[in-house]
Amino acid sequence: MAAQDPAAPDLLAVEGLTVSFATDRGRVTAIRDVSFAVKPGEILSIVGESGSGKTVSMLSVLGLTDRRTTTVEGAVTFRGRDVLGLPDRALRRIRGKEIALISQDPMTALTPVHTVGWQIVEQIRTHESVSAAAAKRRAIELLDAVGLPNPAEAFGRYPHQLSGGMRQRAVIAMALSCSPALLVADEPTTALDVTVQAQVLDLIVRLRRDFGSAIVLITHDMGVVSEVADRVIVMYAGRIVESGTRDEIFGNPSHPYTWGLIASIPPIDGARPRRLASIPGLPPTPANQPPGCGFAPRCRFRFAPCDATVPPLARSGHAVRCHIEPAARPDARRLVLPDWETAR
Amino acid sequence: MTDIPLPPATAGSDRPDGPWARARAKLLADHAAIGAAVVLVLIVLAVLAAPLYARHVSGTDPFRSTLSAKIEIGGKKVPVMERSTEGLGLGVTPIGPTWGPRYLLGADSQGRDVAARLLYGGRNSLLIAGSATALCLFLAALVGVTAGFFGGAVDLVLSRLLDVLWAFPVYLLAISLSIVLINGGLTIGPITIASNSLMLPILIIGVIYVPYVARPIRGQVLTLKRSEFVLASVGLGIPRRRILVKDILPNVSTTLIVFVPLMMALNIVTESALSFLSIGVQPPDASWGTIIQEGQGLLYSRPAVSLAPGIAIVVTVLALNVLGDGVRDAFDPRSKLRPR
Amino acid sequence: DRAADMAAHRGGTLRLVTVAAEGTIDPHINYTLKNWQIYQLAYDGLVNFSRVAGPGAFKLVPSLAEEIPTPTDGGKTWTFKIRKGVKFSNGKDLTPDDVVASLRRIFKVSGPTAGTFYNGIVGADACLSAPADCKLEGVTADAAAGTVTIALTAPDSEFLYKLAVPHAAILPADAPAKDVGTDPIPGTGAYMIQSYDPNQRMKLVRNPYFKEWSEAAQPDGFVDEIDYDFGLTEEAAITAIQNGQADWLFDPPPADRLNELGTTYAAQVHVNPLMAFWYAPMNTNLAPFNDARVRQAVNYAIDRSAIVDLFGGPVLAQPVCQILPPNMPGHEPVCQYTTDPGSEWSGPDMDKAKALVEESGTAGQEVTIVTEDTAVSKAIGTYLQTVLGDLGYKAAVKPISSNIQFTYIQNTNNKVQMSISQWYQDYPQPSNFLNILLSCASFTPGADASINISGYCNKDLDARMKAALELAVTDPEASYAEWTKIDQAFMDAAPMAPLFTPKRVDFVSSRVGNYMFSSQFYMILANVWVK
Amino acid sequence: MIVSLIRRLAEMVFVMFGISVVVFLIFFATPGSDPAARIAGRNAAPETVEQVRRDFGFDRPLPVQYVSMMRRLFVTQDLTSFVNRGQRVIPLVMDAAPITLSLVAGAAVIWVIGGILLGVVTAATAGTWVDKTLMIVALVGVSMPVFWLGEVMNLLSQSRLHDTWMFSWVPALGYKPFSEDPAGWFRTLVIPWFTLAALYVGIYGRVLRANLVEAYQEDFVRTARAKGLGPARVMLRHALRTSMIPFITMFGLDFGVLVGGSALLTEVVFGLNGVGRLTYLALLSLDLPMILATVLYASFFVVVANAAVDLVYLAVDPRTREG
Amino acid sequence: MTDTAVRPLLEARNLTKRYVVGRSFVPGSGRTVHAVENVSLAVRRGDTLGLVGESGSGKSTLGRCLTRLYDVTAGEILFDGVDIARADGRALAPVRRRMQMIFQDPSASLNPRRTVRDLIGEPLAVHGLRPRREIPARLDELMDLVGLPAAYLDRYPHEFSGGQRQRIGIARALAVEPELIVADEPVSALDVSVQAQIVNLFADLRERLGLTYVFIAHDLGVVRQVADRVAVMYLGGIVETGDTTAVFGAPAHPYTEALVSAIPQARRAKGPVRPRILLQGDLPSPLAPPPGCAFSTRCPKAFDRCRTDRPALTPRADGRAVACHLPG
Ligand SMILES: Nc1ncnc2c1ncn2[C@@H]1O[C@H](COP(=O)(O)OP(=O)(O)OP(=O)(O)O)[C@@H](O)[C@H]1O
Ligand SMILES: Nc1ncnc2c1ncn2[C@@H]1O[C@H](COP(=O)(O)OP(=O)(O)OP(=O)(O)O)[C@@H](O)[C@H]1O
Ligand SMILES: [Mg+2]
Ligand SMILES: [Mg+2]
Ligand code: NI
Repeated sequence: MAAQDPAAPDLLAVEGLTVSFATDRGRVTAIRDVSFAVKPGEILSIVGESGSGKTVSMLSVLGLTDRRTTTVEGAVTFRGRDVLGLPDRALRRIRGKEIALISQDPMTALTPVHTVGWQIVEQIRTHESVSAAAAKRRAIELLDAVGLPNPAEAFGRYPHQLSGGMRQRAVIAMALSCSPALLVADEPTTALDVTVQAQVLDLIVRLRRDFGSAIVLITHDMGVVSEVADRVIVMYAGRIVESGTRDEIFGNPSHPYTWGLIASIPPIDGARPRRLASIPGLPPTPANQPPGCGFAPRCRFRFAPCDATVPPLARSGHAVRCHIEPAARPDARRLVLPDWETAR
Repeated sequence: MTDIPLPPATAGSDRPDGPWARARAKLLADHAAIGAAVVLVLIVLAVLAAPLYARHVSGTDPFRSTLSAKIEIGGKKVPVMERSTEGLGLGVTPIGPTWGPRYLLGADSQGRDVAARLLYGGRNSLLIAGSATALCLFLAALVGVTAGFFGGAVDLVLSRLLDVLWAFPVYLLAISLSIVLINGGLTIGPITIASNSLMLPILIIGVIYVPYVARPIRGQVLTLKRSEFVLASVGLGIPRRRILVKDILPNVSTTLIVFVPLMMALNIVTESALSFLSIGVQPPDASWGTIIQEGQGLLYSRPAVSLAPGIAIVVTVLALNVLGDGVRDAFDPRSKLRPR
Repeated sequence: DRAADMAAHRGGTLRLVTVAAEGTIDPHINYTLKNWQIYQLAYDGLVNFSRVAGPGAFKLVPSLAEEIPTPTDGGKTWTFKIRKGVKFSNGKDLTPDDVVASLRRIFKVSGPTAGTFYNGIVGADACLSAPADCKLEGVTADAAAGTVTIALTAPDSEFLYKLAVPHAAILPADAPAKDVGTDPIPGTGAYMIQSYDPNQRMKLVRNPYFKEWSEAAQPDGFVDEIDYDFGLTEEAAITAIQNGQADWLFDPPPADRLNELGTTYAAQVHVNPLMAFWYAPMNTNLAPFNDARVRQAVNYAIDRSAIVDLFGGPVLAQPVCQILPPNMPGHEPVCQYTTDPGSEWSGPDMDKAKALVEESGTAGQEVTIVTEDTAVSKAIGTYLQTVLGDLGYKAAVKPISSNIQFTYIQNTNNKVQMSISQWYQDYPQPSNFLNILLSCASFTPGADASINISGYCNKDLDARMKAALELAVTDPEASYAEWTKIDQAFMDAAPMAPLFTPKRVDFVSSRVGNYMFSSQFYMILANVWVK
Repeated sequence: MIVSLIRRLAEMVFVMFGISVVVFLIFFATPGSDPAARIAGRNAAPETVEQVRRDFGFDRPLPVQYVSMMRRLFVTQDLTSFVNRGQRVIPLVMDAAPITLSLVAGAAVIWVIGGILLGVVTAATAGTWVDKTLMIVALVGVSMPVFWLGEVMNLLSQSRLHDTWMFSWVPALGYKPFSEDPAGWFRTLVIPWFTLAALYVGIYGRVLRANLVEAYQEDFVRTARAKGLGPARVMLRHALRTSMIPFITMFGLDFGVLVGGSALLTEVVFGLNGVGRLTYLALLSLDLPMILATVLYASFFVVVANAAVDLVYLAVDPRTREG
Repeated sequence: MTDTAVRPLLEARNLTKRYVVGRSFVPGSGRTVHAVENVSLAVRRGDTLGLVGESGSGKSTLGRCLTRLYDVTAGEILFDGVDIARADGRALAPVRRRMQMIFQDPSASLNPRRTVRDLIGEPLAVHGLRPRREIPARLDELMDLVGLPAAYLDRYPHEFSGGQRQRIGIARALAVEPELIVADEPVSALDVSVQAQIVNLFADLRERLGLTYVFIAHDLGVVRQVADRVAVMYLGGIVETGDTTAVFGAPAHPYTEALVSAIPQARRAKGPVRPRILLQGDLPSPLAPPPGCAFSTRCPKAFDRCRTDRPALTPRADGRAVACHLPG
């Protein structure tokens, strides 16, 4: 993994982001007070359960939420500029050019009625005034770079003519077409088979190396995170519950939810546990948040303060949103992940 | 395993209710649909009050020719049908709108009170459209479900039949059927339907749209048949008939409900079109379409006669369409049902 | 005078319009007034109706025959001397053989009147049953003498009239022995039909070989061309005539335009009486109309002036309560079904009607009135329904398509109790109304062609009609008197309710001049000019 | 390709066969329609009626009559009308077709453009008052019986407002062939076009709006926006292009049905002698040969339209191109 | 398949299932999807067979054929020694009760218009498994078995979360007291934290009720957790079967090898880091399967013979069977 300069200015800084939606059942707050920063060239991974607000947080950074129903509060600064305050036009110059998005489902992310090449050329020519032929040449290069066999032919293909993995690679090629400083990959491998997932992850890591883009990788698979991330943010019910470097998170996971996540993954080798450790219960819906710590209802370490207040989160370093005394955490962890230390 | 604490299953109310109640709640929150429903109720009440209006307000029998009657307006006796006295003295013109209780909208070419006929006509229009809708949906469900569920040869025959009817332009089919039936009436076994019975337009309109509803229903049943919950029932060894009744029909029923207002709207227009071509409701019965048709001969001199029922149709159909949108959104927001 | 007019007004194109064409162009088959009016321009019989306005229009004049012969053999043999020098529009000369072939052709093409008008010719029976090899022995030509002799099985006072209608038009001998459909057959008239497309237009141009031989029989026309356009609605046609885009409309103008025409365009409107009537046949074999009292009650109860209003007012129709129309020989104005019986209808007599119904004890029965689905027919039916309702019956109206209604109401299988119908004369003889509409021979149960719609067969009156027909051969005037009485006698039994005699409204464009109206064939097209 | 072509053809033949049988049976089930009596003419002698019956083959068994009629319609092409004796039906239909085609094609242009505009504008402004107002207007269009709208238009343009600047250009009702008088053709058809299109603009606008709104929930639109494309381009090149597919299906079917004669109400009201009116008149007069010809013509168009839709699909939806 | 002493509860012999797509009433149209080709497998009573493979490799089709939800094109299915491959509705009825299917998408497999009570109670009533008045008690028992409060019986499926719905599906399958359960990706639609709950539930039920499972999943970890034996499918055929730990520990077929190596490291407790094998390309279309070995188009070790001959599933000494031309 490429090392980053910790002193470098943040590429993207998100401060106190809170997003709520107007729905038929009233206002629903999907994410609350989310703050994080992305340094140039780093891979930041956001993990969390379905509905925990991973996608919404990144969409609001890009201004892609529906203005009519969504309220976005907080501050988003990209290269020192306040993104949320930007007029549409200026925002569009950032989208695709400086921040690119790869979305979850390669089956639906491409417009079905245009060829893959057309869609890549469209993006290039939206942001740069180059000739159609030059754009095409560049597109083919990109397709080649993401490892599509026979890129010239793939250029003229329609999305449905490509397999899932090829499509996802085409989406990645498109995202890279303007050499963005930041690549947001929203669960780029969830819809893919394991063997294909491996190919795509490999590609993403390679791209960071070749293009130097920072990457925000959204996923719910702890395995993927451990493989590629520099830093990790764990989200639960619209809030960040833990954040830190990969080593901090995997070496010293400190939030009961993170433990649960790690514990519930069936191991692929070694001894087979008789039962998997699991987190009982279900995550709350945005409309139904408990007043205190969001994880409290499922937490086996829950005690009075958990129901009363939302635990605070440190602004930097290995931050944990939990009322359990830091000193007591390893003991608690041992209850959930008995063989953690030995495993490491 | 009972130790797992369970959060409430869904947001909001503690004891949430079934799909029907959910749809109802959604519908009740739809202001446009509620407004449309109110308009429809008012229209229905108005047409139900037709005899009251005829007897007590206009004081005429809207089914009786009153060619030589005279009425008093502003103290003067005026003939309902006025013979031309100018020039060559050609033509006889019925009285125009008086905006009073008698002949509010004027008279038609038989000297009958148009306002009263409008109300009576509305009864027939709504009755025919309503019954035809019921009939159509019943037949379509029967055909669609049978074809979709039993498949095989049954499906082949029924689908081909639907194909044929589908390629037969609706109005032409309706007209052919009307002409046959109006000339001869209809005898099915012991039942004889007279040629001027309202049953005929109901039957005709009910039948012609069957392919348009049966096809989507068949498609839906085919999808349902392949759906996992039906497969699950099959796997559980549930008898076919029970699967049909318990798993398939309830799901088809919402589609049918969604079709109701839309088909109503369509049927009102179709009925009026047939009546306009004088092969729908037969005189002396009236429907909005027949009044338009009768008014056509007076369009230049007394346009109110055919404008009024036209406006009634537009308002009713508009309300039905708005309500239909609401019902569709409430039951099945993603469906793109479009009967035509 | 005509020659001066010719010099001043000859030329131009006359643009006629009508809602729809009326089928085949074959003059031996087509049985519609619309086409008969056109055939006057293109075809001739041995005799023609004379082309003049007023009562003279019913007078027969020799046309392709040099003169009207007197029959010999007690009225059974007619010998016509064929006019020389007449040419068909294809340039061929007219010969006696053409005449013989034409009369045979009536049978070969199964002309609609072959069995009713021309069945009196010797050999007609064989021709009717085997048209393909029709010999029609009764018709013989003598080329040398230039004559044609027609032998009848019995004297026929109306034979000349039958020869004057287009069904007996003289066509070239080589005219196809089948319905020609849309291919016009050459004729001898002043004009020839150049093309015919029933969905678009019929076009007539001058017959290049025409030389006027008798102004009364076949006058030379003023206009050079006649375009007859099909497909415009009446509304549209009226507007077009008002705007000068068309010259004349065959169909009656729509009711709601009448007032406008009668006031703003009075100068272009011509109203003329017709020899026709609208009536309501009542099925004398079905309850309740199998009781004469009920039929009389209906006749009493009908407010004929209300019905006249439905037709457009008193200017356009005249109430009648007898079968023979005004101007018909034998017509004596009389009305017995009115408040004060006399020569005219004055008002309905509801009391008498109700009394008759009560007497009959039929009140409460169901009656269905079958009308055409045209505005007027339906309106009359609706009105009659009210009348029958007032008389105590449960009445219903059943309008059916105009094209079917006429055959539908004739067939006894359809059990039609009452209907609305009209009858227009083929030729001006009382028998054309009374004998055709009410003779026993016209009643064929179970057939779609049974013109005696009432199904009324009175042996007595049948015999009297036969006698009157025979009398007409020798003493027409006496026979007319007898027809008057027969008319009365029928009305006593009231197998129908005569309603009114319609008048015809012709609305012509402002450029049309020399309008003339013949009661037989309506506006005389040859006399009209447009310049 | 060949297989699907054969399939189409087989389907077409089947459907047309089915329809002709239905029509045939309906006709012979109708009382009061003894064609012989009507062909023979009023007051014809029984012998004459018999003769006509024999000539026209009405005394033969129905299947024989059916076959001979079909042969005359398709093989010898000399089938003639029962009502207008001697009149060949095929040229008649061929003469009427251009009129219907003019009417429907013109209306189609209006309703396609109008429908797209309506759909795009309302989808772009979804939820605002602009959207709501336009949707109500569209619904009014959908709710108006076309014949009534036509009559009101006639009343205004031919009578009430005919002498004002608004409608003084409107010619009398009826059709003017394009080849003879292009300006007249246009002027006579403008009002019928709009009348016929009113319904479809509403329907198409609403369907398109629904599809566009749905497309806006799709991932690919989000991707397009994330690429930095402007709203117009996202709408037109991505959302609209994809949403046009159901639009085209509907268009094909509607166009086929209308050209096949379903525009008869408009034709009747505006006095256009198109196929629809021809069929209607044939039905009214129970003119079986005419009915067969027009109805088969109509079903032909419906089936052809279906096939055409499939072809257009190939053009607009690359997903259908294989297989 | 070394164990011949015990008769398998379920055995498939040369099972083949093809779909014909795009057929119309014109003969000869339509194309054949070779969804399952010539598959043989056996499940002993009390065992769990895991079925893994790429998307579209025919796992669901095979599962549905085994439970006779689909008709099979060819081959035999022996359930407790009786061939049910050709059995019709009537003959199947008793067998149906003894084996059950659980579906991937818990929402799609529950009729949204029926309450839980109705859904679970129906098979009880239809099969007359309990007298009418004992049904409510049995329903409570079933709910308890899958860890749901009995109070939820009168709710509709949409009022439950995914995990809860899957429990309802399981309770319904258990209602008929089956011996065999075919579970088609029962946890893939669930959240990570819920997935483990359901996996545990399967294990518990197996212990308590002595069930036999065919467990379909694409997550190898899950399969390893629940299955005793595993069958790896590729393009409609089985490429390798054997003991789960053995197969995952030392894959014999190149495809299995690639599959196992593709799993991210965090999923491994410890041990040597295996080099990742990155495959090229994707699963070929089942409309036109390649000649020879189905995997030959992507196999890093393929040689000429692989592209012409189809290797048969051959038993090996260690109790495994592998379909590969490479010497094992
Ligand atoms: N447009 C919207 N209107 C209302 N609620 C929304 C909307 N978009 C998202 N939400 C809600 O916001 C919450 C967070 O959604 P989000 O898509 O960010 O979750 P996620 O973490 O990306 O989940 P997944 O892993 O399933 O993609 C969810 O509860 C979702 O229901
Ligand atoms: N009803 C069907 N008709 C036609 N083809 C089908 C049908 N069902 C499945 N197939 C095809 O059969 C093949 C096997 O499908 P199947 O669903 O069994 O795969 P799977 O292994 O379960 O995949 P997944 O992991 O995506 O569920 C696929 O190519 C699929 O497209
Ligand atoms: Mg997401
Ligand atoms: Mg599957
Ligand atoms: Ni004059």
